[in-house]
Amino acid sequence: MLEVRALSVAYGQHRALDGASVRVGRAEIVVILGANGAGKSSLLKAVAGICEGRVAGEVLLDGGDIAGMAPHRIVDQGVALVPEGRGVFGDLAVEENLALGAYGPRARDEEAGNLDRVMALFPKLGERRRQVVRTMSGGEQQMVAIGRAMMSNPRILMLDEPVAGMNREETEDMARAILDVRDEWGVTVLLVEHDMGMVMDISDHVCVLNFGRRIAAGTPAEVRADEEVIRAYLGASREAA
Amino acid sequence: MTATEWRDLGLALVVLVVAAGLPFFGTPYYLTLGVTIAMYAVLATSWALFSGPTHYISLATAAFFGLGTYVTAVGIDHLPYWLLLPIAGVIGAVVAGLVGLATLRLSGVYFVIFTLGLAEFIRQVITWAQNLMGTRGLYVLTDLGEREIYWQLLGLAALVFLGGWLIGRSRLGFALRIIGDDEEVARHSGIDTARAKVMLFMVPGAVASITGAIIAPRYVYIEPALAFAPILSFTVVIMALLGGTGRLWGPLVGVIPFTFLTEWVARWFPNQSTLVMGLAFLVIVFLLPKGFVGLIDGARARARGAFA
Amino acid sequence: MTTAATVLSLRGATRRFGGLTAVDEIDFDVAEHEVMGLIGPNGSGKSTTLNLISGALAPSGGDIVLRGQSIGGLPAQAIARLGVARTFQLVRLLPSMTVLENVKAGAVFGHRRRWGWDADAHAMRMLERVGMARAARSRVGQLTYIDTKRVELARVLASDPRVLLLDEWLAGLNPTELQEGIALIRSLRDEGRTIILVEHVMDAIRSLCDRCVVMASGRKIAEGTPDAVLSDREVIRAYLGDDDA
Amino acid sequence: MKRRTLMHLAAAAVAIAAAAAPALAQDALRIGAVGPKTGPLAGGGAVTFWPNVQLWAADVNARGGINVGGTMRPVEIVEYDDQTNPGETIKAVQRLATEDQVDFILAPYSTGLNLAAAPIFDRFGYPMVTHTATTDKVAELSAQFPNMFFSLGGAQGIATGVVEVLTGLRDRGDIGNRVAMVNVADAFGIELAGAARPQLEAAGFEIVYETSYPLGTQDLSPIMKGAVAATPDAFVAWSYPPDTFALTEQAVIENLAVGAFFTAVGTSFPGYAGRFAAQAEGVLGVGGVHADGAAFQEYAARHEAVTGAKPDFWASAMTYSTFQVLEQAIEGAGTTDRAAVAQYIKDNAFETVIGTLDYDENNNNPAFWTVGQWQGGVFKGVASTGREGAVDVVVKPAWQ
Amino acid sequence: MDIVITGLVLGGTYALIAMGLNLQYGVARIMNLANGEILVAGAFAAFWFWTAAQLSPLLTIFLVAPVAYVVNWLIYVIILRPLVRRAKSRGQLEVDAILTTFGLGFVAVGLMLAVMGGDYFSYSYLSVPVMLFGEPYGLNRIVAFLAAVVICGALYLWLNRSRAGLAIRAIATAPASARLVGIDVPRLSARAFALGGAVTAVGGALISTFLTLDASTGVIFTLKALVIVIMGGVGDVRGTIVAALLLGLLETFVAVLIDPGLTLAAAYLLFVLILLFRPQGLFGRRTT
Repeated sequence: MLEVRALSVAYGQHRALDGASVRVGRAEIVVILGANGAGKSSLLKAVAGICEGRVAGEVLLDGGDIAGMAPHRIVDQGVALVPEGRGVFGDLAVEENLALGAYGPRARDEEAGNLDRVMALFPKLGERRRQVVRTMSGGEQQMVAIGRAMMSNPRILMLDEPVAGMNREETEDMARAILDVRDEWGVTVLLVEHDMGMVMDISDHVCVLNFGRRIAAGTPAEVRADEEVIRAYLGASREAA
Repeated sequence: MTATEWRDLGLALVVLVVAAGLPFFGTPYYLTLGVTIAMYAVLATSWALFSGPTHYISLATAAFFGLGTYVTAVGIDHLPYWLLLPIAGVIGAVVAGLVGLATLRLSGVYFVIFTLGLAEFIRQVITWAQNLMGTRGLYVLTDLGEREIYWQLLGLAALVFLGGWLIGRSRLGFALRIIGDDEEVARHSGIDTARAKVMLFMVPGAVASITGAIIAPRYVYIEPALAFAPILSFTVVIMALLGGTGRLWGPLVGVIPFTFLTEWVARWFPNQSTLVMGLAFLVIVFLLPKGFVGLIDGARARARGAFA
Repeated sequence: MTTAATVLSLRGATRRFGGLTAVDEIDFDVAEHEVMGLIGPNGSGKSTTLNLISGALAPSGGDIVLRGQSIGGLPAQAIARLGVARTFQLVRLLPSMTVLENVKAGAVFGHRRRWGWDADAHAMRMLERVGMARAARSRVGQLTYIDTKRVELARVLASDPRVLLLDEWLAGLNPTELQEGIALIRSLRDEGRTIILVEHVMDAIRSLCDRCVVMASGRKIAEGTPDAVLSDREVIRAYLGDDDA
Repeated sequence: MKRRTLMHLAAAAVAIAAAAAPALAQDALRIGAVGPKTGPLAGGGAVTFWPNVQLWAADVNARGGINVGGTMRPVEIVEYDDQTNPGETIKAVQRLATEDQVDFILAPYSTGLNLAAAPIFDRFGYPMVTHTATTDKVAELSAQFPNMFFSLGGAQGIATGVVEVLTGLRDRGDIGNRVAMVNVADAFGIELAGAARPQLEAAGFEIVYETSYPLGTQDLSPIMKGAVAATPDAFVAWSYPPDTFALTEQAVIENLAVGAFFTAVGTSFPGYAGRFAAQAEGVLGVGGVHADGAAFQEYAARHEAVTGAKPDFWASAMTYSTFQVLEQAIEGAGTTDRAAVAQYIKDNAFETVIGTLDYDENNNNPAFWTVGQWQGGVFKGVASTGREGAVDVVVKPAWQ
Repeated sequence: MDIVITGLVLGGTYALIAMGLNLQYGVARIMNLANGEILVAGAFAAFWFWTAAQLSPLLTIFLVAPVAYVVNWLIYVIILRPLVRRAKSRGQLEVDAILTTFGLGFVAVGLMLAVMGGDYFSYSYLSVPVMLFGEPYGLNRIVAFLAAVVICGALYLWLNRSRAGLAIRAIATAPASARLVGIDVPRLSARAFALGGAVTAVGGALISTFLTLDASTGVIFTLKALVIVIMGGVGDVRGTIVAALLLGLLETFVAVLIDPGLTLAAAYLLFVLILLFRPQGLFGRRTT
């Protein structure tokens, strides 16, 4: 349903992304892997229309090109991004953050229903509706961010390192929530992640970027066995574990 | 010193000598414009010495300028005039140092408004103190005419340029360029950014104060509303930004055309001067976002490109 | 090298941001002439640890000692003058200056302070050292990505640091550049510099580091030679997830 | 109001057209005028200064011009805005002198701006007949700038006038001797409060409340409450127009019960009566004119006809009078030689809309109005230092 | 007691002066130095309608508000939006906004001078005493205070209860994130700027009932508004209200109990002290 074709992003002299292509099917969880600076975040930002650099290439959502649209229109096409650093409204309360998620016309009709489902997804948010988000822990803020994104009634949810800085339990909770998003809402998930454990647990499909290019793609097991991937992660001299 | 530096220094000396001769070959009207230009050149250049590298926009010029006029106004009956200028400088520097210590950690617009508030605060306190002591508007009756004031300002301008040039060659100047580019890098390179900024903030403080002290005899009558007029602070900022703060001579190329522009507007649109001035302003901001320096540098780059 | 004196030690260094503990009671020592790798998955607190050492952030608890002197909580410029110099995760050059001036910044204000001709000559030497002498007069905007990294490294070297902190210095390089980069750092290692490097490129870690500290979720989970820690079950799990999942 | 708006637009259009038009006939007498059109004093300048420049030029040209040694020369005004900034005043006067090479320059507006311009007037020998400068340093200033003339009177004279008026009311048994005095903390207010204080005390008044307030204070009700609490018999405020209006309004609201209510600059503005209407009755203010005199009434009528606005009852007529002094001196001297004209001003007396103006050995006009009072919708002079036409002061009736 | 009431009433006036600027700076990120001129223009409109048609300022504001809204919207879209687009950083935008709005202020003063001359404009409206707790107060000030309460209250409720208000607050706290939830940031910024201008102009119309103004007085109000907005914390309505009331109370306390000559000095001292100890303002948040 989402197809990124030959997407390039350049910041001045530096090419962060060099003709990368990614395909994401309906109700799939696709993970983009890659070392720091591999251009993963630039890819998500370019899809969401908020990339500061020069963007070239196509972004097709169910066949329609959304590249170059204003960010609020892309949201209304059903693309939700939870950026690195979460991008929550720290000074506003949980319920206000969630209400803002349903700001666009796409989401308004189903606001009440979506709210119930978000509360079911993250019961913790229900207990803390009035808390100011800034005062919450990182894991809780991530719940707000994802909850807010789900309020926009998206077709595809993009997450940039959703479990960065979380401990094991929080990571497991988050992985479960992401699976729920796919299974119960039927929403496609495209995420950038470093935590291999989580990636292996939840993804249907993995795409590995290195130096701005795609170096591997496949199921988690395939990718994990890929020599090039192993080299990128643990170095060349490591014998297969 | 390199050959270019000797050349620049020589050029500057020639300009200075020519400028100093203005009273002999120009009409009094041009002398008056010369005083205006010299005054704003001094203020804008010293302003840019601090604000150029640090990107802090200070609207405190009027505060220091006003302090300086009061040093002259109060001291003229008690002390020799020539002693008042250094006193004004010291007072300006000390006040600037204190203000700097307290406020340079404020960022962006907070610093802007703070300096504006500071000028108003000083003005209010002086007004109140005057009222308490029953002193009225102060008269500064001297024999100093436009010519003497012009030469003094020119001398001060020379000092500011020399100082700016020396600072530019000094460790402090180098530190400030680094701070201007990236404060984080500056700190991690071992620069005490706070101290450097406070030291540099004292320069425009002292210079504006001395300028006020020099100008006081020209105004003859000193009262807070005129001495601390906030418009001065804004004019200085605008002239400096119009010229460009990246170079030592940047503000100067803003001051000269701006002075002639205001003069032209004042002359031909006496009833619409504010309106025309405002429109000119918008045009400048839109068409010259990097000031004249940017324009000149751009032209140079293009010229180089044409040759290459 | 095990007999060499300890240059830097962290004792219970902790940093909290609001509810999140990014660095949780980290202890380790760095010996003179040692190259130590600080590794771990993203978000594990490596960069924050580096920021604590360089003074970009003040620790919320614990202490950091440089040659017997506590530097925890000192401002960055004081730490820099004591001889700890760093590169930044996203390269930070001084855009208005030439390459030479960028490097001079390190020479003038760093651990050993030079000025005038001495500083220029020293900066030039550092540029030669990283292979950038030809570009001394260029503006930094004209440089390629790897060259900006070299210039930043030269600036850091110009301050004659006792401890060099490299924050993902190899990240974002293409394969050829990567080889050049690794060679450059190896040459520094061969000079006997004390280096802490935060890195994701495991090839580099293996070939450069004497020792590694592995972090996950703000804690130290392993310490030892690169081969040893990279075979450690917990480390593998942290990087690649549970094998037996 | 509508008419004025149109007038200003028309004036603007004319000014733009004039800038493009070729210079006027060679025989016109070029007269420079510098004053604030913008900045803090623009309001005062718009009431007192600029309309009189316009009126005077219209009057002179209606007569065919100024008779200079037998030729009638019309006047052409070259006007500049000084933005209430002494630096700009200096530049503008300099420009008039050397670029426009005007024959004469009208004195600028307000004390500070006059003094800033004085050295340049002096250097070029222009006679400087000030209209809105008040100073107690007349002797020193006229020694330094021999062609500078002072018309409006000094702080001492004005303070004396106020004290005399209060003393008169007290001696008639209309008020007691409790006085509340406030001043704007600006040169004008400070100077006058300083001058009035000892005189009030010498006259046996008790100052029961005294305070100052900064220029630009947006709420004067605490001051008026303080004054009310002190139960004075007379209230004296050395104020500027915006605070004159505000103090009067507060006095009405707080129902300040005094037999004498004095506010300074702005009281004599026609807008004061326009705003306060019947409540202005009996209010004392600085200045005044011989309001019932034919000269003033005729002047006021022309002022309204030509400029569309009424003159104020103090400095307007004074401003116009100084222009008349200049005009008559040029005619009297029969030349545009500035030294001769200045000497003529020193040596002669002039008949003007405020009566005879005769400068003393210090170039000072000793006879000026000090206090006026709103009586029946007209602001009439009640005290002066030797002007004719003063009316009796009346006790302030209760606010209505 | 009368000190408190007088102080609160003055504070209400200050809230009227500063509230619009808070919206403009907090949401649209434009530090509008022409704020005072908009205020004076509103005051002038009230004066003109009163003298020409005896139309009460309380009715005039319903004419002033939409006109000011449209004018400010046009100013934003035509003049300021290109600057917002062009600015590479927040600092760059701030410098450009300062210069541009300063120029706009000049243009506004010039236009007002051309239209209405430099004369003072003052008129008497509701200048009658009302008794509160046995003390008289000017009815016009009380009315302006009540209007300030209504306007601030309405604004507060609108920002906190309505969907559009929520979006405005979202832009004020995190403009980058606002895009991600489908908020059309450029469009809403323009609206916030326009709304701010409308509030300022209405404030001007209300304060003209008791203050004497002329075409050049705008800068005084700009200064005061800047001080209040910065003191209260950018982008927070509560901060502006609290700062305005605080300032009103302080000035009145100083005037009554210490010396009226020190009111403005005390106001600036308070401002300076607040910035020293809470650089982000009373309700502001430190930005990282």
